[in-house]
Amino acid sequence: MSAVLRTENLSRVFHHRIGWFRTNPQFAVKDVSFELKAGKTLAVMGSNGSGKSTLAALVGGALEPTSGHIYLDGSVLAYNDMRRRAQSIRMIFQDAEGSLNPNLTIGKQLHEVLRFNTKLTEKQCDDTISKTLKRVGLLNEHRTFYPYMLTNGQKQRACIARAIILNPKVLVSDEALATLDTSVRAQILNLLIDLQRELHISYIFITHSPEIAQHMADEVLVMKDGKVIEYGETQHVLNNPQERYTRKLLNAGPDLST
Amino acid sequence: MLIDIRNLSIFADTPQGEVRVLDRVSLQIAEGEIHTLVGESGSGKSLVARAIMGFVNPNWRIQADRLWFKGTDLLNLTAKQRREIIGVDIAMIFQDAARYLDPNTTIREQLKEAILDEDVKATFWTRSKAKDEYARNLLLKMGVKNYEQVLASYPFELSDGAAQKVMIATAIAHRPHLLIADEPTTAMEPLTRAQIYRLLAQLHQRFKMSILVITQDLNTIMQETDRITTIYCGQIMETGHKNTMLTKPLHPYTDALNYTSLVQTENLKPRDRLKTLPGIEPTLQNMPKGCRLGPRCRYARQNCIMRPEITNLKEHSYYCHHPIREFENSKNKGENS
Amino acid sequence: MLDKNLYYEVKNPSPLQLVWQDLRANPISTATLYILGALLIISIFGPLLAPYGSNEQFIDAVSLPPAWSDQGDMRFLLGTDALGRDMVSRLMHGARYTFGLPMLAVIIAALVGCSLGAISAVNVGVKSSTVKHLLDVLLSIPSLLLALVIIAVIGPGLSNAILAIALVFIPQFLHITKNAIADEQKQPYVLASRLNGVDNRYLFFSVLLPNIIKAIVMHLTIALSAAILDIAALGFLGLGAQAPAPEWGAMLAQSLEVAYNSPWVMALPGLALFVTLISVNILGESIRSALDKRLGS
Amino acid sequence: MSRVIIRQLSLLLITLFLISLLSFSMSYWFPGDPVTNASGIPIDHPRYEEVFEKRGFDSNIAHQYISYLRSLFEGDWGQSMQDNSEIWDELSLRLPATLELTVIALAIALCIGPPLGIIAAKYYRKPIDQVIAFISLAGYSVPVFWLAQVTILIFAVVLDVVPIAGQINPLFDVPAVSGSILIDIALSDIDHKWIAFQNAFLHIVLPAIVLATAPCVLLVRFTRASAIHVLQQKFVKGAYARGLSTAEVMFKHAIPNTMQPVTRQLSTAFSVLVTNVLITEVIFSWPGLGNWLVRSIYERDFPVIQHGLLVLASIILTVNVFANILQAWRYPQVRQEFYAR
Amino acid sequence: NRALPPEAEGVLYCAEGNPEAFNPQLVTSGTTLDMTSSQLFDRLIEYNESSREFESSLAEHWSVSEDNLRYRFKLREDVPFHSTDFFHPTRNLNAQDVVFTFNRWLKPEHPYHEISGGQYPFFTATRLDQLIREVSATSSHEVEITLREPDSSLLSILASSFAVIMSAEYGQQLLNQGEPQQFDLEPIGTGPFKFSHFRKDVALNYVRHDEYWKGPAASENLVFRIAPNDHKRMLMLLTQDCDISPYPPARDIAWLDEREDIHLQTSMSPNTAFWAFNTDKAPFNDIKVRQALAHAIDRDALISAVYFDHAVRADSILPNTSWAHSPTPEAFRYDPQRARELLDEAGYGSGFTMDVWALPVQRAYNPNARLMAELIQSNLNDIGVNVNIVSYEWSSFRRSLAEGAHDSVLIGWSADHADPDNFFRPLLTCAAKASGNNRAMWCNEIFDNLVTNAIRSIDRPTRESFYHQAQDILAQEVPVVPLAHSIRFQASRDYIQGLQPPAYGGINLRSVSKVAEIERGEP
Ligand SMILES: Nc1ncnc2c1ncn2[C@@H]1O[C@H](COP(=O)(O)OP(=O)(O)OP(=O)(O)O)[C@@H](O)[C@H]1O
Ligand SMILES: Nc1ncnc2c1ncn2[C@@H]1O[C@H](COP(=O)(O)OP(=O)(O)OP(=O)(O)O)[C@@H](O)[C@H]1O
Ligand SMILES: [Mg+2]
Ligand SMILES: [Mg+2]
Repeated sequence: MSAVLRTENLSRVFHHRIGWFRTNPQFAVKDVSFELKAGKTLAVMGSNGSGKSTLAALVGGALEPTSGHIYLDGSVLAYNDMRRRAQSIRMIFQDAEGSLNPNLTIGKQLHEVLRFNTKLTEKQCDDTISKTLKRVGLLNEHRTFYPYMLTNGQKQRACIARAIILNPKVLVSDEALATLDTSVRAQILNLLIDLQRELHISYIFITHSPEIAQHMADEVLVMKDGKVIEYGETQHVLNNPQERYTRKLLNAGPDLST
Repeated sequence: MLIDIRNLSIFADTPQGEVRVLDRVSLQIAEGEIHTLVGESGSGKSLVARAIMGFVNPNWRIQADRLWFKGTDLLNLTAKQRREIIGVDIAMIFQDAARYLDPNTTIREQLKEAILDEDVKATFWTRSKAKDEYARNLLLKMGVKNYEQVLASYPFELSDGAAQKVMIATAIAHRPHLLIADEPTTAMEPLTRAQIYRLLAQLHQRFKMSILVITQDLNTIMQETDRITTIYCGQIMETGHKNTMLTKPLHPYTDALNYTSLVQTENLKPRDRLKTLPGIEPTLQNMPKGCRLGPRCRYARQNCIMRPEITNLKEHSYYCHHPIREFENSKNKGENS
Repeated sequence: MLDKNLYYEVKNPSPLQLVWQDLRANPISTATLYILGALLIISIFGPLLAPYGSNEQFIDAVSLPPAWSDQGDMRFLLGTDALGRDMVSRLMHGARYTFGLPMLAVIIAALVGCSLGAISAVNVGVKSSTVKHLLDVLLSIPSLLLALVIIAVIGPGLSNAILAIALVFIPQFLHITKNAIADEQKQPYVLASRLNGVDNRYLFFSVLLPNIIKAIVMHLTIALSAAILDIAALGFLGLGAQAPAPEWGAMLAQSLEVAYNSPWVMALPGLALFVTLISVNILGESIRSALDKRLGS
Repeated sequence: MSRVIIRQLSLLLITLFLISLLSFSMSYWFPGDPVTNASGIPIDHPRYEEVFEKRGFDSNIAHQYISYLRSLFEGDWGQSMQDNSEIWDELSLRLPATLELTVIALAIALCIGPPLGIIAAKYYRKPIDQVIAFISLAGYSVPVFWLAQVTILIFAVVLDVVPIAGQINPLFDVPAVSGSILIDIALSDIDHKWIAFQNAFLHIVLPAIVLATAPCVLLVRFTRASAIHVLQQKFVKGAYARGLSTAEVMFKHAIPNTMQPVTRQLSTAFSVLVTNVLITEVIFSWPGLGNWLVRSIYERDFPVIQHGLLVLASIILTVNVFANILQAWRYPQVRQEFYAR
Repeated sequence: NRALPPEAEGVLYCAEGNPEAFNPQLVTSGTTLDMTSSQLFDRLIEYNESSREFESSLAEHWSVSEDNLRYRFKLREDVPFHSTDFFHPTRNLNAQDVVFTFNRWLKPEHPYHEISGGQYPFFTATRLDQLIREVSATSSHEVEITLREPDSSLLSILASSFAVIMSAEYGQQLLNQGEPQQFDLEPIGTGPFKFSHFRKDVALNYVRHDEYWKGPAASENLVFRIAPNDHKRMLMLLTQDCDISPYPPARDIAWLDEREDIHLQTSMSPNTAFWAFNTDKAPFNDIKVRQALAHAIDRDALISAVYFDHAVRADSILPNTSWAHSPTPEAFRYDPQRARELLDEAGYGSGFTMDVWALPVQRAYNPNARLMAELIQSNLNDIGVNVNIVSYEWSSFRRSLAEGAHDSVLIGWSADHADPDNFFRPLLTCAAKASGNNRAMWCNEIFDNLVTNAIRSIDRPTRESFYHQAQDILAQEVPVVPLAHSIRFQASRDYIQGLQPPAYGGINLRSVSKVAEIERGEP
């Protein structure tokens, strides 16, 4: 099976102003290459500021890479090819609340996706929306709800609905689960697992939690200062990490014995 | 008992009328123990802490059989008396420490404010210097090596971890008997998170300080805690020693907390579906009658619309009409719901 | 489906509808709404509603006190001024100058300013922070002073004053809109919409606009209050409306010389101005708190 | 900090440059001859040719601007078209008078506004807060010219406690040296300085209070909003948790933090003050810049308008920048923000 | 709470505007005359209103030659000039000073002739500059004025407030110092008060001239406060910010009169308020239009609304107190019907739009021109004429008027001296048009001849008949519509004593002082 998504030496530089005219270029992501096969999951780990979010934004299309390419199904995906990207790569943000437009109903926000990326009739749109809502565990009524009327979990589901409504190939989630309660998180994880089974979606999971990586990912990519320092099979990376940094990351959790 | 709370209820003013945010909460913390209060967001954990600290919104009504700290009823104290106790015996640290520090005052000044005159033996004119010294020592104890730099900085110049350490330093400046840590590490990086808990554990050992840890996620403090109390929607569900709570919980909610967290679930294969509590938590205005877990509980029956009375076992108590029997408990583990 | 939608629509108010509901639920802000509504009607239809013309003089009824006092005359409810002109009629005609025209000026300024702001924000993107800061600083010059500059150039007079006010507020709205859009564009949901591949039109009208309404509405009330005050101040200084136009500020200025003899001639335009301004300000305040409550600050 | 100051001052320079450009171009916008508009020398005046050349009107526009700046710095501000008095001389007497009134009013506003705002916030939603909030809203809605008249009627005419016009009873033989009456009294060699001070004080009270009203209520509103926000902040709770008393929390933490946005608003309050000083001076016959400017606009005395506005705008901008510097100096967080810019 | 230290005791006089200069020769406004002429200076002779005779002043006595062409004045020898910081006189007044003063406006080669603008409107308007051939010193204290032709108004003019005598020595000192322009800014005279300092828009301070030849003034200090607004002046009088206030607002006269602590003084000072049309401009160059406008306004209504009946209707430009007065009421009768007809005849049946300039200050002859303008506006509206009211600050207002920028103006005239000629030649002759004082821009040879003949004749009946004819021409041509002769008021606090009722141009404040203690019954 060939890769759905492949990145090649993806880099992104930010310029920090330090004077009136001088800037200090900083690589937030440097030469990151990876491959993602259909229906597989890649977890990206790393400490704060290691460039995880930037990588997610690059893949998701929110940022333009300074250099490097993204290949979708083997062909290059241009940064401003919104149409193709929208249909194949979707993002879920950490801040479910903020990523929903407070002034539009959930239904309208889902409709927006369909309107600009498909040629469905109103009726078909309607059906698709109902179906998608049901799939993520929301009711059809929720389409007339405004975001402020939903709980955190429901908002995250609405976000997932928006992400999957176009049957994308890749779903990028930037710490989308970090702020959720455990029980809600479990529900969402179940939902994601189900979706992957049914729709054969590939995931890119940005996460701090080794448990989630362990549970969800086929492969793990560890970043430090924008660079990939470890990349491989989940079991392999988690069970015998090569780098001290990775070990520290993994052990940081509940272990208080030292 | 250091803290003895019996049937604490808090009623909040909302546009829809008065609602009972905390419903007859009872909580006991013994001297020198680390007690963990676990529950999901909005379950009222912070409110319990605030009730002890006396930070409850003045428009809210508090009702309790007792709210004792070392035998004095905190509810009957004047604001001033209460502040004296809080200033000396109880201290609290918060989740996003940097926000609990005044952004426009240096760490040095804020830390020195927390140090009482009694803590340093000095005359009036040497006091400031002595407090300086004391503050430096405190930070050293917290494992802050570049203390001078930290003391001179403002809160927003500190990293999360450093801010939290400063927060803890101010909290333990005068060796309180009780330290309340309200979600001290959520949304913190795992590396820093570990450091903070390690620090708390050290403090406990060194000063025999009692600590009430409030968290959403049991796993984080599993190693150090002595006893665990679970709370759901303002009702206490179960209290017990950590081992019992982890391995043989009697209350369905404690059980659910265990199996939804990925760590504790043994024989869970990657990509397995997780067992979850069905449904979503009710809103404040639409709390179910009786046991608030009722609508989401697998074992719920008719009588769950009555609030269960407390059942006290040895070192263990729970509020449930239909506790999980031990065999069922082990049998269900790892299965999908 | 449509019916069902409609049904739910009724049940689920949008955040902006909620703001409106909050506003209506508050008796004080409702009262100000009615007052301002009445003022608006008077501004538009004042000349039809007023019992007499604004400059109609009753030589037999000079400086009459309001009708309820001993020397009052029922024909002139609020009395007459030193020229025997009916105060009620003058106030009603004056509403157009002191409330209607500033409102028009502000609305025009808002339309122009917001459009320009939107165009510059969407097309040029966020300009360099120095330029933005510079604008900030220049905008800190009070509106009356700027209006004075313009009047100094084009000369005193009501129409010039209105023009000056409108011109002065355009950059403010431009700035507000531009900043609001710049802020808004940092919001994740805007990013989300962009990633949905929506076009610019949709992005602007359906995503950005409803969310910057808050900033604009809030500034509208502030600007309206300032504009009314400025017009009245210009009228008072003799640089705006010229006598005998019944502009309240100009009326006030003229009434000073009779303040000691016929205090009502001075009190009434002042009171009218006060009621108008406080209504606008209270409404602004209520809108602000309702918006803060519903949309967050 | 020095970087903030340098940055702010350079910003000030740029804005002053813009303002001077605006002021310079005004002579072209005004109807009539630009040379006359800038210098006040009418076309048929014998000195016209000389001024024409001095101001670079025989050369290109850039040269004209430079000549304009040079005249500004040389103190050659032209003369009033109305009475041919030197603008610079007149201004140097009038500006101090205006500043005197402004500073006193600002001081009053600062002494009353923020404390009231903080009290209101402390008793948020209690009756005392509602009273303060209403008064401040009402005060915000009273046009200053009306307020001035009403207070004159009450305090001067009916109660007869204060005079109504000017800086001092002119029978005191105080020569106008600086223009600011209090300074002038101090500088003068009259025998009864103390009585003169009292007299000057009586003259300035009413205009200063009237003038202070608008910025004062503005500050009440700003402070109240800011204090309500601050008192809800977590660090206040944090300070209580450290065992501080209410007074300590208020004075050490809540109030300083409340004042942070308020210092930034100081410049807003000041510009309101400047707006109102125009009107107040007219009503109280205060021999200041505002009075002069308003009359000049009325009489289309362009050189005066041009330079008067230049001075007022420059003062506002300078105060603005100094408020920023003050804020950056006191508040590290703000400093940080300024660095980031 | 308003106690003053003893050295600051003095009299506060609220003036209506800034003085244009400290030299009455240069000005026309009554405000400036009030503030300068009688306080700082003296004239050769004075006019006594009660006896209607000329009296000696600086000139002890005078004589006229047979041919009425040479006037000889013998000066006093004991008249000292002011001694101030900026000038210390070394000698008393002598004939050189008189020659110096007269030659300033008479001789273009005089070193001071061009200083301060070189305009001497009063002397130009009265044609004195044409009339006088020469002024010469015949001895150290005797001057002779030689006329080109006889003129019956010369003594009146010399007695007027404009004909003050200044110091030749001071003039020379300033010339030596190279700053002659100071002459009109820091004045030196022989009058009862000395210039101390002046701040524009604030106050003009005088101190007593202790060596004044008539004996020192009653008050040590005299301060003119500048308060252009009449309402403000009235309030200042109430709050004791003023002790004396000229021209209290007519609408307030009634109740001011009732107040115990305010004294009102009145005089029928000869003045006329009139409405002048700019006859240089269309359509006002058409007699019919002017007549129409004259018939369109209801002057009785104006008088009651603006003057609160403290005035009489004017039926001639010449006040009714003058011996040459000849009323022509028919010409200015209120008759809108007739007005419309006349407009129709003139071809303006559909109306037109015009400016009415309203003088921005209160004058004796018109306390509120704006208000009057508004009333006229509504009157004219009835005959289809639209009116814009124009008004700005006094000095620029006058400047523009002199340039003839107006359509019509509401203004007036207060007599400078006792002769009826003062209402004709300065106001309506071609010469006055040239000097910028003819608000109607009207120039009529027959009229000019009549007034010239009148001034050349010495006997009263002849003059009277010339003046009657002149008034008939005015009634026919209507360059101006006379509106009212007002009663002049002057208000003062009750503790002020020695104040004379207001008189012909220029008030004398020499004998005014404050009473230390004032007995006042409980109100
Ligand atoms: N918009 C931006 N402008 C400038 N620098 C940026 C920007 N976004 C990110 N950076 C920088 O890029 C680096 C990587 O940031 P990124 O947010 O990708 O880290 P992260 O791994 O997601 O961290 P966290 O775990 O805190 O979310 C950081 O040093 C950050 O300062
Ligand atoms: N200021 C407030 N106004 C209204 N309701 C409040 C307020 N503060 C807390 N509550 C309600 O009280 C309940 C308990 O809140 P509390 O903060 O104790 O929860 P928590 O368990 O600490 O949650 P979290 O994990 O999110 O901190 C919540 O349901 C919340 O909605
Ligand atoms: Mg990130
Ligand atoms: Mg909490």
